[in-house]
Amino acid sequence: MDEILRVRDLKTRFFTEEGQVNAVESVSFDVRDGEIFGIVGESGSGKSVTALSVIDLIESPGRVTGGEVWYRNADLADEFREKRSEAVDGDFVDLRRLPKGVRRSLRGPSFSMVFQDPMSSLNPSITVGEQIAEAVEVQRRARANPRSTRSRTQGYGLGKYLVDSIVPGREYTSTESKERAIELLEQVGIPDPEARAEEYPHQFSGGMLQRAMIAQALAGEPDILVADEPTTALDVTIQAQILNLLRDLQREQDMSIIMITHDLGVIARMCDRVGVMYAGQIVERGTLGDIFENPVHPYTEGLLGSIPDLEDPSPRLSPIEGNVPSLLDSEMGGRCYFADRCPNAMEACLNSIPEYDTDSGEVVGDGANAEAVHTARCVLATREFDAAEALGDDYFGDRAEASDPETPDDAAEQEVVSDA
Amino acid sequence: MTDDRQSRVSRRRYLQLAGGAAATAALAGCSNDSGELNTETPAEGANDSAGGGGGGNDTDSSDDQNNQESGEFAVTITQGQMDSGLDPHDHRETTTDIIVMQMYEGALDRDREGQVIEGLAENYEQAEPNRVRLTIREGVTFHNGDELTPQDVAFSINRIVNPDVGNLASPQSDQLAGITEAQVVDGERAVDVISDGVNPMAIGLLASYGDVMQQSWVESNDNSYINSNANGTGPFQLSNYVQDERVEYTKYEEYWREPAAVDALTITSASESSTRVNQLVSGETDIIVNVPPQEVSRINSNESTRVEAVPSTRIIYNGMRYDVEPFSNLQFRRAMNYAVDINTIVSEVLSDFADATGQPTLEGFTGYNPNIDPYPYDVEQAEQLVEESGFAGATIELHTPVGRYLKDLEIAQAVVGYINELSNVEASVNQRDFGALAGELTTGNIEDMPHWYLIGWGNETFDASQTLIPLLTTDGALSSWSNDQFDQLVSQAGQTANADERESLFQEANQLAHDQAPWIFLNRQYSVYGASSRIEWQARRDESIKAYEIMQP
Amino acid sequence: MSFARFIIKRSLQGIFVVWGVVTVVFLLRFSTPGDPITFIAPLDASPELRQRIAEELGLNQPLYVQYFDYLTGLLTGDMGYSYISGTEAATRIFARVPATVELAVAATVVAIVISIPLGVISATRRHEPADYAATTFSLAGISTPNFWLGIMLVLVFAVQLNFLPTSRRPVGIVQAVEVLVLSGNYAGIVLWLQHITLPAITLGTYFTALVTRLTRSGMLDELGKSYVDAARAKGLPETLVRYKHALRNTLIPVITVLGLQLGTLIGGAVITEAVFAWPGLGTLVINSINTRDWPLIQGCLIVIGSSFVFVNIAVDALYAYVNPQVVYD
Amino acid sequence: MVSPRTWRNLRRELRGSALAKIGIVLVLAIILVAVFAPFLAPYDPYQQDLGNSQVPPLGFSTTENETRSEMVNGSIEVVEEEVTVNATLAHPLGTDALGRDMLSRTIYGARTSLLVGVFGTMLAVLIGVTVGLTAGYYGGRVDDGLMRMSDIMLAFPSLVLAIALIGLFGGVTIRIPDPFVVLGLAPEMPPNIVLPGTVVLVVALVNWVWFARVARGEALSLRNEEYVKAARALGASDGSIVARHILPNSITPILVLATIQVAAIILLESSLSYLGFSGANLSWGLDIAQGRDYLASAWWIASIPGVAIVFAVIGVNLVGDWLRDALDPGIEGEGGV
Repeated sequence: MDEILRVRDLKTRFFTEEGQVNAVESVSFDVRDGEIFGIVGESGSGKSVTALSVIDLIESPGRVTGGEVWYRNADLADEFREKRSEAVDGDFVDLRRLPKGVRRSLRGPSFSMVFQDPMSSLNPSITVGEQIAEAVEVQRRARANPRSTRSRTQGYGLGKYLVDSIVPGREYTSTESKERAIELLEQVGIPDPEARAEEYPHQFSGGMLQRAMIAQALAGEPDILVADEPTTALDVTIQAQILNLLRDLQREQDMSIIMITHDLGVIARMCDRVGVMYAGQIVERGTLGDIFENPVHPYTEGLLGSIPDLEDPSPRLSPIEGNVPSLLDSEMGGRCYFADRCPNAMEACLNSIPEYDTDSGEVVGDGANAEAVHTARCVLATREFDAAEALGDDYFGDRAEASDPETPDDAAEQEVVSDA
Repeated sequence: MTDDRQSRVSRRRYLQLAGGAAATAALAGCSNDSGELNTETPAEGANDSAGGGGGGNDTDSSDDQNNQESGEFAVTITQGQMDSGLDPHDHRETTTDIIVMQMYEGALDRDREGQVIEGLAENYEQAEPNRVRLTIREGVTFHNGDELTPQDVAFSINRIVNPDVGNLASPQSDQLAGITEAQVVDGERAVDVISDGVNPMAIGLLASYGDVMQQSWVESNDNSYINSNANGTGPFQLSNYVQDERVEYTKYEEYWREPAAVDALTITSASESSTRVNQLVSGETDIIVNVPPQEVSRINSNESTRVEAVPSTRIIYNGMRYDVEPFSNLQFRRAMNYAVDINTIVSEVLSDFADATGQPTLEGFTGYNPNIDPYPYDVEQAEQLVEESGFAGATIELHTPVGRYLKDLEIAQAVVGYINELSNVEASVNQRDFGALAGELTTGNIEDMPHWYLIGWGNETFDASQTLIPLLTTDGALSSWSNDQFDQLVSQAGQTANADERESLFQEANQLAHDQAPWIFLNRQYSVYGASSRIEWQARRDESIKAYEIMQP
Repeated sequence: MSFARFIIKRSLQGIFVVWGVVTVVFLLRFSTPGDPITFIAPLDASPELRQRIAEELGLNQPLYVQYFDYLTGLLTGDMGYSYISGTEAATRIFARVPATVELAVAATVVAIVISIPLGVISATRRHEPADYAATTFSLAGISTPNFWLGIMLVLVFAVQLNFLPTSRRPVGIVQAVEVLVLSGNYAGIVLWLQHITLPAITLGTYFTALVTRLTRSGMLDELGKSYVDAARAKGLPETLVRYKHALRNTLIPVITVLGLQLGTLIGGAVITEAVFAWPGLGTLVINSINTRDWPLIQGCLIVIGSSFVFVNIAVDALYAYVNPQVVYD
Repeated sequence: MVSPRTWRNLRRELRGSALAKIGIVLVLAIILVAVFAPFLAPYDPYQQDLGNSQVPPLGFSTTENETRSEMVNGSIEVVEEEVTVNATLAHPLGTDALGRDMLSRTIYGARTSLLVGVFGTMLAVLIGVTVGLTAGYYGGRVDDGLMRMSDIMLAFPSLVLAIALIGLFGGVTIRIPDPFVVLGLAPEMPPNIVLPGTVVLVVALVNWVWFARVARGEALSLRNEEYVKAARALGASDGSIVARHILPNSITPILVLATIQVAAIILLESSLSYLGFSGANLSWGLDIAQGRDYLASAWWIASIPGVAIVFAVIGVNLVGDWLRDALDPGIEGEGGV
């Protein structure tokens, strides 16, 4: 299978009043055709920001500050081969080097997204059908124009909107789009789609709404669907239905899905390959088997330890102690960010840790060993734990206390910030 | 030409357009009482203002030329307020009076200096001490074309003095005090006006009040109609009445004297003095009333406008209640007069557009005492008198209306400022709503009055009695003083038919009032007008504006 | 509950409130110290004259008789006769309504046209100079007394620059348009514009500032919600994301606040009219209070109170229209 | 009553917001100016000097034509002379039409605004919270009645209602001896602080509704809380439940609203003074009204007090924003002027 997306060294920063927050710190991963790639991590680990960065939805005060997002699209590559040779590599284009308008025009037909909370991800004051029809309309208009002019026609002006709102019979969405929207609703399993299309989001149940959300995301027949915690806000019974729906659709349409979740159960059920995120970094990635059977990073192990085992419920859940760090640039040292919570922290962990191929123990860098399947940002990928080098239990505790006299109150604040 | 000029030119044109349209309609004999703006624009006017408004390249002079060509002499007067209805017998304020007096006249009238002259009566005489005979002019017509009869004159006077006549309790009844009725003299074109007892004032009163209305017109219309329409004998007839906004008149061609020089007259209002000045300076209006001193230089420095000032019949004073401490004390009252530097107030606050007074009666009035000077400014004397009075350390509060009289609040603040300079009295100002203050002053019960208040009094009869009786006698409607000797002097004067004797009694009363200091004597207000050089006109002492007197230079 | 029933119910409540307003105003009149006669009669009027005037105006009737007379009169549109001028109060009052409506509408239009784009720009360019300028303007705007603003505008534009007239309303928009249509003469419109500009800015500034603030904070809230990300993710152009999606939800609470602020608008109109000698209800109400012309005071307060009540019902209806989540209760 | 958490929020919000800091500085400055007016004002604000009227502020010396009238042969002529009026350090903000020092008047004006703002708000809180808690706590018919009453109150624009009430009842002023003068610390200054009593009463009467609504909302939501039910089950009286459980929990939104209302009331007071309805002798609004007549010749008389109002209200509004952001009581809108 070929990659459809290669993300390299992606960096996203938020510039808040408290200081710079490194929400995504040098993240690299690939997504292949027709696979489901999972990103898993605690809340605040930067998974959602990673997804949003890929499809260029980061808003001020945040900004993608570095890295490359290579997307395989032959048409696009041809178009820019002359104009921006540096942004083209074979069939791949680096989205980060394309004009903003082009990137925007890719949303829908190339990338699409399903959000965590369907209730808040649909506009409460516009009918569900209309919202889906909008998504259809965007694609219809895009297809009607050659790509070179697409970015311009995307600028659907305020004046036009006002005219459309005032003049009867003129709307942004056409009848065809509305009909297509109803088809989509049917496709995602919503009964009586014609009637439901006229309803507002608050008239839908959570599960139905998430289906509608998926219908909307599918409107553009995207190559890559980003599903950001698509089931978190739903009842357990509904969760399975939605996941099944996603999988069925993925197979039908042969698209790739980036599945973002904090729930290893979802990962286990859905994904082909997995990246584990912690503090803005992918600390370990590999196939489902690599991660579940053979975790290297103590954080991955910790995560796995925190899922209840259905077959053996007796062992106590062992959640990882401590909190996700603030990600404030000023407080991030050049060390393994997990060291302060890591049971196996050693002196070596106080240095900045690169990504290692777990098989060879070699550093995976730009180009070098890029095809490595199972990697981890952990010294344990290269060596065994050595109790002699272990850091004392209170090593970080003291430091944290000393550097921040206002604890514990301020911890709460930092959490808020890191959620940005 | 600057931008603002152009805009004003077009504005002026527009008003002419509107006025012209109304005038056309009125001349054509159809009433135009519904619309404020006649939309059937005369062709000439439309061309005219399309040029002025659109191109903005017209100038003032061409505007004037157009005026000349069309031959119409249109004048606008802007006062502080509009009328309270057009019934000439149902109001008392000068603002309404000015609006009404263009259309209605009395049997007698006054010239600019206040002298009594003939009006609708071609002759008048004091036939007996209690009877005045008016001989009614012939050939006078009302605006509806009917002839004036002596019955109309008698009816009008009776409508004022007798609430059972003409369906009205006229607020002017007190103005014709003493007059009980008017009778048509059988077989003669004359009316006898009867008073209860000796009434040396009757002629003077009739010269100021008693507009003549047509009996049949009054009797066939209701009050609401009479208040919004007019049918007089005056030099102007009503062409358009927009309540609270403007009154428009046209010249009455059948007037018994020469028709007026002014062809079309508009009276409108602006309560802010600065607004009136702006309107005058920009040529939107021709006469404005009550120009405050600080605006005088703007008018004077403008080429096409001038200031017209004249001493008015209005006196501003501070009443002090004789029945409450510390004002019950003569020394204290006199001290207050010594404490206030009225000359500086007149020169600095009023820029000399006022005269200092020392007695209740104004210079030029019957009964004025030329030997009385205003109290001198003497702080030491004042402090000493306060000490002698035994009221050292008194705290007093001056109640004053705001915006009712020229610089009323500033005068009150200045008075209080001076009194505060005394080491042994503390004074402050209480700004009052005029209505509320007037209410307290007029309940007829001295207990309701504030202890110390600023008020103004206009007396258009040019006679001491109409000041001294209501303001200073024990039973006076607004009196806060009581002095037997004074009451006696005034009532004696009222009984006297001999003019010299009457005058000297009033002079004596004025001297007494000066010495007893029931008031802090302040200033005589000037009437200060702004006038455009388009018109020839002189201000009158009695605060009225007669458009009939306006000429084209 | 259906929309129609909702409107009927609110209207009935509104009528009840208007009745309350009428009663409160009536009671106010009779609890006020100072006999109205003293304001009607001349300063030196005799007691007999006062008595006659009282009889003429029906002021010697018992209170409840006057109250029911007034209520029944009101149902037929009769508000009595002005004490001062003897003319019909209703005629006087309704003659003033166009001027006030004109001013209020002009101010509202100014406010909406400026504030909503300003609020959106401010929110979408957060921490940029445009945002700081808009924030400063709106802070100053809600903190400036409008009479003072009016005076300063007069000082600058009329007194110093001699650019616009200081006051008055020589022509109403209806007449100006009438003349334009019938004679093609647009001098009237120009004149109207010249005279309404400063009053409309004076009255509109507070609302411009307020709505800018509300729009900005509302937009910031809305733009942070995930449906905005979702709209972007499906490729919707940014203008549609902002104006169709985010602004729509921002305006829902803004409409409610504006309805509640209608009283402020009318109060502002009163003082603006006073500053610019604008012949509307505000100047009428102030003059009537100064002269204790009770039929006019009552009439004005009732007209103002009723318009407040019914405009709020209209706002509720509009709210229900734009907000599908509203439950009619 | 104010929990440590609240303090923390306040501190954090303040740290992050320059505007909040500006607001606090402005408000503190105005409070200090108002309190220590007798020491800060160079002159007695009432002290006139007719010979020194309309002196411009520093940097604005003017030459103008001064006119006066003279009687010549029985008729009045207007005489004009050119006069240069120099700004002087003695009156840094100039003088008004009666030669009173603008700086002193502006300083003393802060007292009137602040007194009316604070006392008016306190009275409005008292009335509004009493009505609102009663309505919300008892609910049912009491609630309906009180809320209809507040609907009726709301139907009167507050300025119109205030004008009506003051115009009709007249302006009563209360004199409070100035403690500094009584103690002999500032003997030259006016001995009394004049509080426009009617205005305080009236602004409270027209503004209590907003507090009633907020207090009612709080009481409605709190009365069904478990601990309130528990207290009731234990036989606590209604009064003590309201006082001990409901009132303390309503404090935050009321405090925020009160701050915003102080700004609204300062504006309302200045409007009333401008229209001449307040009865105060010394108020920014009044000085603006008096200065309006002199716009053409002495612009500063109307301008300077207006700037003072704007700064005061901006200050209070910023503090209000700060409190709202920090305490987030979920009040919508601005309360209304």
